[in-house]
Amino acid sequence: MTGADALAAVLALPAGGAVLLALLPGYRTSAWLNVATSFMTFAAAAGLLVLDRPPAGDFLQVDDLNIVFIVLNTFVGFTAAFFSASYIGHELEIGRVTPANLRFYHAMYQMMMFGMNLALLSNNIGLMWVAIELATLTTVLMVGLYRTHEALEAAWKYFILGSVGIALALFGTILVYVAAQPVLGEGMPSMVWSNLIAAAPRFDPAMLNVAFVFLLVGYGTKVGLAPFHAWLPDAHAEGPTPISAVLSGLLLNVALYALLRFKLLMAANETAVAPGPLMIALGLLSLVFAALMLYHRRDIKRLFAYSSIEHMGIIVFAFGIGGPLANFAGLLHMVMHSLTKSAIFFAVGNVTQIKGTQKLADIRGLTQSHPVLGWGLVLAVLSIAGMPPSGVFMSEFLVVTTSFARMPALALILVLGLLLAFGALLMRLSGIAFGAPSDGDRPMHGSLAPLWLHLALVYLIGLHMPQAMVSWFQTVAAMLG
Amino acid sequence: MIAAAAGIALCLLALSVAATAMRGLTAASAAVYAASAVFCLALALVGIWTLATQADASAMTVPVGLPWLGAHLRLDALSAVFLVILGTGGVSASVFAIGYGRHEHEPHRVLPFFPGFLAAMTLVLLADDAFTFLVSWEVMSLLSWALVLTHHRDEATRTAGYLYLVMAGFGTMVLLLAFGLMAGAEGGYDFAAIRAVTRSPGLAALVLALMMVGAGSKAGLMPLHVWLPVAHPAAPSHVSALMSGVMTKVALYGFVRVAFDLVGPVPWWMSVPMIVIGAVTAVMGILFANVDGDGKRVLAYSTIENIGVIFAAFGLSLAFRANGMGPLAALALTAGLVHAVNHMLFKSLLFMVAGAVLNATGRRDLDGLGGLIHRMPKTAFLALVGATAIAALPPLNGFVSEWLLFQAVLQSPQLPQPGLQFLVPAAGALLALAAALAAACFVRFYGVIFLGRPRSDVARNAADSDGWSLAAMGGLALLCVLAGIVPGFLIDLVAPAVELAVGARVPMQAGNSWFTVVPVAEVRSSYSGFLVMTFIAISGGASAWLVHRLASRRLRRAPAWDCGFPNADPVTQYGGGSFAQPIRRVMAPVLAARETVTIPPPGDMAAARHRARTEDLAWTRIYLPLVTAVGFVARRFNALQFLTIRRYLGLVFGSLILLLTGLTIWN
Amino acid sequence: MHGLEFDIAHLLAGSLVLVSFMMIYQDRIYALLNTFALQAVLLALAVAWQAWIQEAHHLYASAALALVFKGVIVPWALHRIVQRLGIHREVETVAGVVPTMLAGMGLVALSILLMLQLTAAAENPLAREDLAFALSVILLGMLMMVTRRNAVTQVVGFMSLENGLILAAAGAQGMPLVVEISVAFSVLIAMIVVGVFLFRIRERFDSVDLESLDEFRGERR
Amino acid sequence: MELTGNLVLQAIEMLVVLALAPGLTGLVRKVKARLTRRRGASVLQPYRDLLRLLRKEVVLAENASWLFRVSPYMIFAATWVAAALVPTFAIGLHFNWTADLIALVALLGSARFFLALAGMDVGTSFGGIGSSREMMIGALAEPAMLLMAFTVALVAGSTQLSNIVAFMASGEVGIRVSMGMALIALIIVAIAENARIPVDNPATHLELTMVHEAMVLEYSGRHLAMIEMAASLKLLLYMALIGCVFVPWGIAPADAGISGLALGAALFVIKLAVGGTMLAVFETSIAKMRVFRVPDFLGAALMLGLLGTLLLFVSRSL
Repeated sequence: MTGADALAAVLALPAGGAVLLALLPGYRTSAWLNVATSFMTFAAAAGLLVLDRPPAGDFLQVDDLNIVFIVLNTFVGFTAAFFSASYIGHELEIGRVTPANLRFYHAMYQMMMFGMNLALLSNNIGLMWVAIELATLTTVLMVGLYRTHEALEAAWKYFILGSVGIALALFGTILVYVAAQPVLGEGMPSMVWSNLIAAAPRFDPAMLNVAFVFLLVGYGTKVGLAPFHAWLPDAHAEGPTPISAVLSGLLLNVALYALLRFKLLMAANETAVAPGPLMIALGLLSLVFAALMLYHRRDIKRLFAYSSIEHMGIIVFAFGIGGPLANFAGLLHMVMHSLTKSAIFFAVGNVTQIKGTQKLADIRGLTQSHPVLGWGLVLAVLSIAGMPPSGVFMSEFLVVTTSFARMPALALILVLGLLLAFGALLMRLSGIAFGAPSDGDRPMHGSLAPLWLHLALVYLIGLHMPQAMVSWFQTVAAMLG
Repeated sequence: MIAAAAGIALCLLALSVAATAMRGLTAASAAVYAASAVFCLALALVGIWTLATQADASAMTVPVGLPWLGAHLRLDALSAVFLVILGTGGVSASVFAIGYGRHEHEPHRVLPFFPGFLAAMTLVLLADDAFTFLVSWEVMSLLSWALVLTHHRDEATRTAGYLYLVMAGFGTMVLLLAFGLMAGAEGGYDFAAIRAVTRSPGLAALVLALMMVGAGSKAGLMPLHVWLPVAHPAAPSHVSALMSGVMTKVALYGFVRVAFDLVGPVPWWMSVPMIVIGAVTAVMGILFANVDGDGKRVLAYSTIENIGVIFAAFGLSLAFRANGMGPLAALALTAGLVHAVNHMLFKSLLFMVAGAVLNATGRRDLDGLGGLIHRMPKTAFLALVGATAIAALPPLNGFVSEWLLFQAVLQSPQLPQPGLQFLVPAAGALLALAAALAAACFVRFYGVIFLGRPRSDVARNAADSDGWSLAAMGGLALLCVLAGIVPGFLIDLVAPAVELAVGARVPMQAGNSWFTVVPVAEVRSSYSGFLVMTFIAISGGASAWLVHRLASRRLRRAPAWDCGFPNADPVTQYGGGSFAQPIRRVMAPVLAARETVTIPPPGDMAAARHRARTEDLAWTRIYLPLVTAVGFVARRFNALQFLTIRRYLGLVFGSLILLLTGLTIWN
Repeated sequence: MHGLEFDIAHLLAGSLVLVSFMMIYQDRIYALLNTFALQAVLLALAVAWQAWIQEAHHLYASAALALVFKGVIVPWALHRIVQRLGIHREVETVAGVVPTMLAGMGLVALSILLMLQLTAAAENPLAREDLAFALSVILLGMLMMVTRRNAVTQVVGFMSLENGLILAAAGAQGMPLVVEISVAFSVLIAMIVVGVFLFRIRERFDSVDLESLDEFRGERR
Repeated sequence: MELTGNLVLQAIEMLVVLALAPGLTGLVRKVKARLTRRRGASVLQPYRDLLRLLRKEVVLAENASWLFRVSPYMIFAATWVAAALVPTFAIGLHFNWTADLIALVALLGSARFFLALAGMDVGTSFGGIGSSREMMIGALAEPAMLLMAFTVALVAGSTQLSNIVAFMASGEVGIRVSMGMALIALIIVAIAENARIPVDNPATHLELTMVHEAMVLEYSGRHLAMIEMAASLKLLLYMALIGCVFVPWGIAPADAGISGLALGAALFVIKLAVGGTMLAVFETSIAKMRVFRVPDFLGAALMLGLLGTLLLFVSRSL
């Protein structure tokens, strides 16, 4: 097996899986087929790590930057599928979904994975745009899966805002092409990443500036940066929980990846406006805003959705600051956030099934009634709140210390936001996890293995990062400038 | 030696894991605590050995933590002093818990965290780079938070835990800033690298100010103390003992490490806020202790007082050091460090006493107790030792460190800055006030709990503590006495750390006759706890013997006299609230004390009511407004969750236009 | 490039902006739909003209798509929806027509200013002018979305925005994937239209006004 | 040999203060009585009282604990050791360096601590009143006393009483404002600490105004004798302290012979007599104040003490 095969497999497996799942009746088989497909995709992606990388083509490429994303993406895709397989049956039993819905759900799951993998592997700004649109549209359909008022409304909101975001991102993409076209000539070469990056210094900076604004707003909507975030909390709260995990853990990253790519492009052109300050401003705004929004949440999934906005803010801030340490921290934070936040949603899925509600006020004393789940949730929330020895702490440590030495005022805002978020999350946590448990629990169906697997990774990386991962991150951090 | 210390920390961590696995085993509790005790003993011995042999600092690097840095660990004299504090406090708390822990309803909420908490504190002391330090620091907070939440069904405990963790998070953030400032943008997180950088005085002062906030919030400096009196008491008592006796010291260690070792020369004026905050903290802390009605909270407030005292000593030391007066700086620092050791001894003892009382009666409120000296005579005796020690009365140990501190204060005329010359005696007056108030506080604490008549049935039927608990308390009481009568050993023990921090030390005390302490020169001052003890024992014993021998030894029991109208109802005794009345009245402005008397109209047979309330001004004037402000802003922002899609689109559109306009102008 | 070719392209792009203004001016839904159809036809012409002058034959497909789908099918479908659902025939505005028009002027000024600053593109004035007009159409479409309450109007606004995108894409010399993009957008629009319709059918909302669709917003239950 | 001599001297001094203390109390009472045109009891009456009390049986409240029985001896011992530390008629005693001025203040604090505890032991309302007020007064008096000690120590460069006295006696000091303030502070503290009018009335048994007497209400027999003795010792201690620091003349220096010691002793007795008389005059000429006025009174002492310390720097830096 060569790298090219692995690359093809990463894309073909989910695509094929989607078709197969759309045809297969019976949710049990499809659930496990979904897991199997996701696992094989992950295996193929992991193969990309060790195998020789195929050369970059007009459409696809594998480089240091996107391999971080693709491995993470397929891994969380796999664990989420695993969780989903143990979880979704109960949703059928209590009548929230129909078998037909489930068939659709599994097919869409692979479709979404295909979209995201394609977006990450694409070497072409046009293809990337198409792939992200595909991923967005499929998740819209997943969010509306339960067909309740709330779910449909959330899906609609997501759809409308997402569509506008897509449109703006497309305009930005067109502008990048227009900027590249005089240099690289007409046609496909002007849309290929590897060409663009190489030729970026000769592009018209003014054109790039305008393009970046549109891309920032367009893909920023997808990342969930405030004030473009409105779709995010509702989409997370009303969709099936495995999808919330995937949304927070993966889709946001994919959009972030797109943003990073364009940031690279901007940074390569010296006369263009520096993307850093814009990203810092949006990052801080998202962080502080989301932190404040955490306080009045009554719905557990919406709570953690806002926390995702907050963390996206931190990551964007870190990349905006730039420099080897901050970029390293941004990458690390992104990986840690994906793992932790999806772990949280795995736990939350179980919690909502046990308690039969998503209302925070009705969830109490989890460490008492369900110690393994409860303490898992406690660990996950502490990790997302930036407590050591999780990897999140390491990245926050790096971001805060380096930024304070360089931009004290900004670091103070950062710290303020972090503290606000910390206070809100912990307030909720002490209500959910401690106290006398509420009565009338239903049995737990969802698997806890993905939760603890993610937690183990997060804490292990916090304690000791494998050397391979370090050098890999350092390369990418250097690449990001 | 560092390998030994790190190894012990690792063992403690492993013990935590093992404790998690032992859930449900009946013997788990005793086994875990016994093992903790052994490990802590080893830690204390490592510390003592390092100090006694004046061994060179030893260091090691473990490949965990920041990947390109690793976890640097180092054991030097300064760490060793605090290691001794940690070890001693840990041994006693663990031994106490062997007995005390039997009464825990949910041991699985304590056992997995207890050894880990000790390990985290050890690692804070051993850390030699910013990352390891902060990770250990935060893990320490985290595990103690879990321990605070042991009795989580209680709403008040949950609130306490929340407040605690938020304040801990705040402190860590500020520490992050401080270390960020020291490490610089390039990220020289290694302590050696931090030490090597020369900083401008302003920068050093800023670092120190941040450290004061960061470490001070953990130690309980005003006005960052608000969590302490709620969190420390909420934990099981042996944990309270560790938190108050040891964890606050670990926080102070963080400060000392930075202020005296890492940050380099500090301008003299930074000592001003330290001394002021320390002295004010001392007075305010003990004032609150004097009026609070909950036994464990009284102890927690008293911790705040003692931290203030220690901190003021550190400030004084810094002032001397900034003026190049090494020996005097050494005196002040010695006073601070010795007081830290002493405070660990008696505060742990008293928290254990409170725990024993809690176990025996199930109550913490002063007004539900009383007369326990009859039911728990052994505990009562040990408690008396603790109370006398903490009240800074000779010949016990609390006095020694206060005395040393006053000696340092008396050297203030040598300071060249007039500001300090004025400030230090004034601060000395505040510290004296705090010491005197501490005596009042512990008369109240001891008198209401142990003396008089029982105020409730549980107090009437209490039984004395078990052997393990008594052994732990007895050991601490013995150490209190020993440290009081032969303080020279303690002073010599901390001397290497002092030398490391300020480059000078107080004279060697070991050779002095009659165990006398001579901090500067004999002509200036000296004190021999041993002789005072001997004299008191001889004169008291001799007079008692003579009186019994030569005069009368007859004794008759009779009802209490009470000026002729004794009341059988124990409620008529002075309780916690009434005992506090004089001080509450006198200090009404700072305590925001209010008394309301409701007298029913004539003819109404209802009882008149008297209510006295005090409030923490830091809480009502700083924290509550802050909480309100955050709540207000959050509520305002919360409206953004409920907009229509059109408005959300409007937001996107508006931002886009804003960015484009900005770009047009920029171009 | 010949002067005439340029002028015609310029004229067509400019008339798209003009039609955008006309759309903002409309206060009747049917008239709005008709105006939108007009814009779609103009877009088709513009794209076809670009196909001709760039000799990019795949653009004819985009032009045809615009003509058939957006010029005929969607306006017709929206007509039906308005009829079937008994939606108010009037356009409900947030800020009134005149202020919206003024804001629109500002937006056009902004986009022209922005695009005129593009120095290096001066060798290709068509691209520059084209982009300025396209950006104006996009911004005006968005303006319409945020200043009109009615769902149908908003859909129209979105489609107008998308017209601007297609215009820009077609104007970019030799840009690949334009057809694919226009197809993708058509799918998107179809979904939106169907969504509007579906919500009505399934959930019996009293109107397709987005404000009432927001009844279940967030946590307000 | 020298050690033995020193020990003997030390023992003699301790016995002397013990012997003189009740006499001082008797003197004050006598003078007060005369001033109010009563004949009053003999100066020796306190000795008789003590002997009588010592011989009587102890009537112990039913729920009194061991602490109640031990406290009198603790209080007595602590006060006696403290009194012994004050140079009365000689300095340079062997054990003078055992404790300094600060320790002396703290030793008195120990005595007060145990007295207050004893007051709470029986569990009566009066005991509590006395203890709580005593601790409040002590809480203010002690810092004032320490500040006084600071002033003196700063002037003399030592907290060691022997050294202070030697320095004061040498006449290098001259007259200083600071010392005057310290003196006033010390007198105020002494009045408060010894439960004299206007802070407390040693003769009253009017329940609500008493402080010291309320604490010892339950004591009888030998226990009461020890406490009375301690009270007398404390009064003597303060007199001696004022005497040795502010009127140090005549105190036998370290190397004095027998004659010097005798002179010192004689002068000491005279100082006590003068002091006792002045106290009595002061007490008769003033009314007792309300309990909650006491803090103001002591606050004045605290301020004076602080001012004394600060003025020291001013005069020094000028």
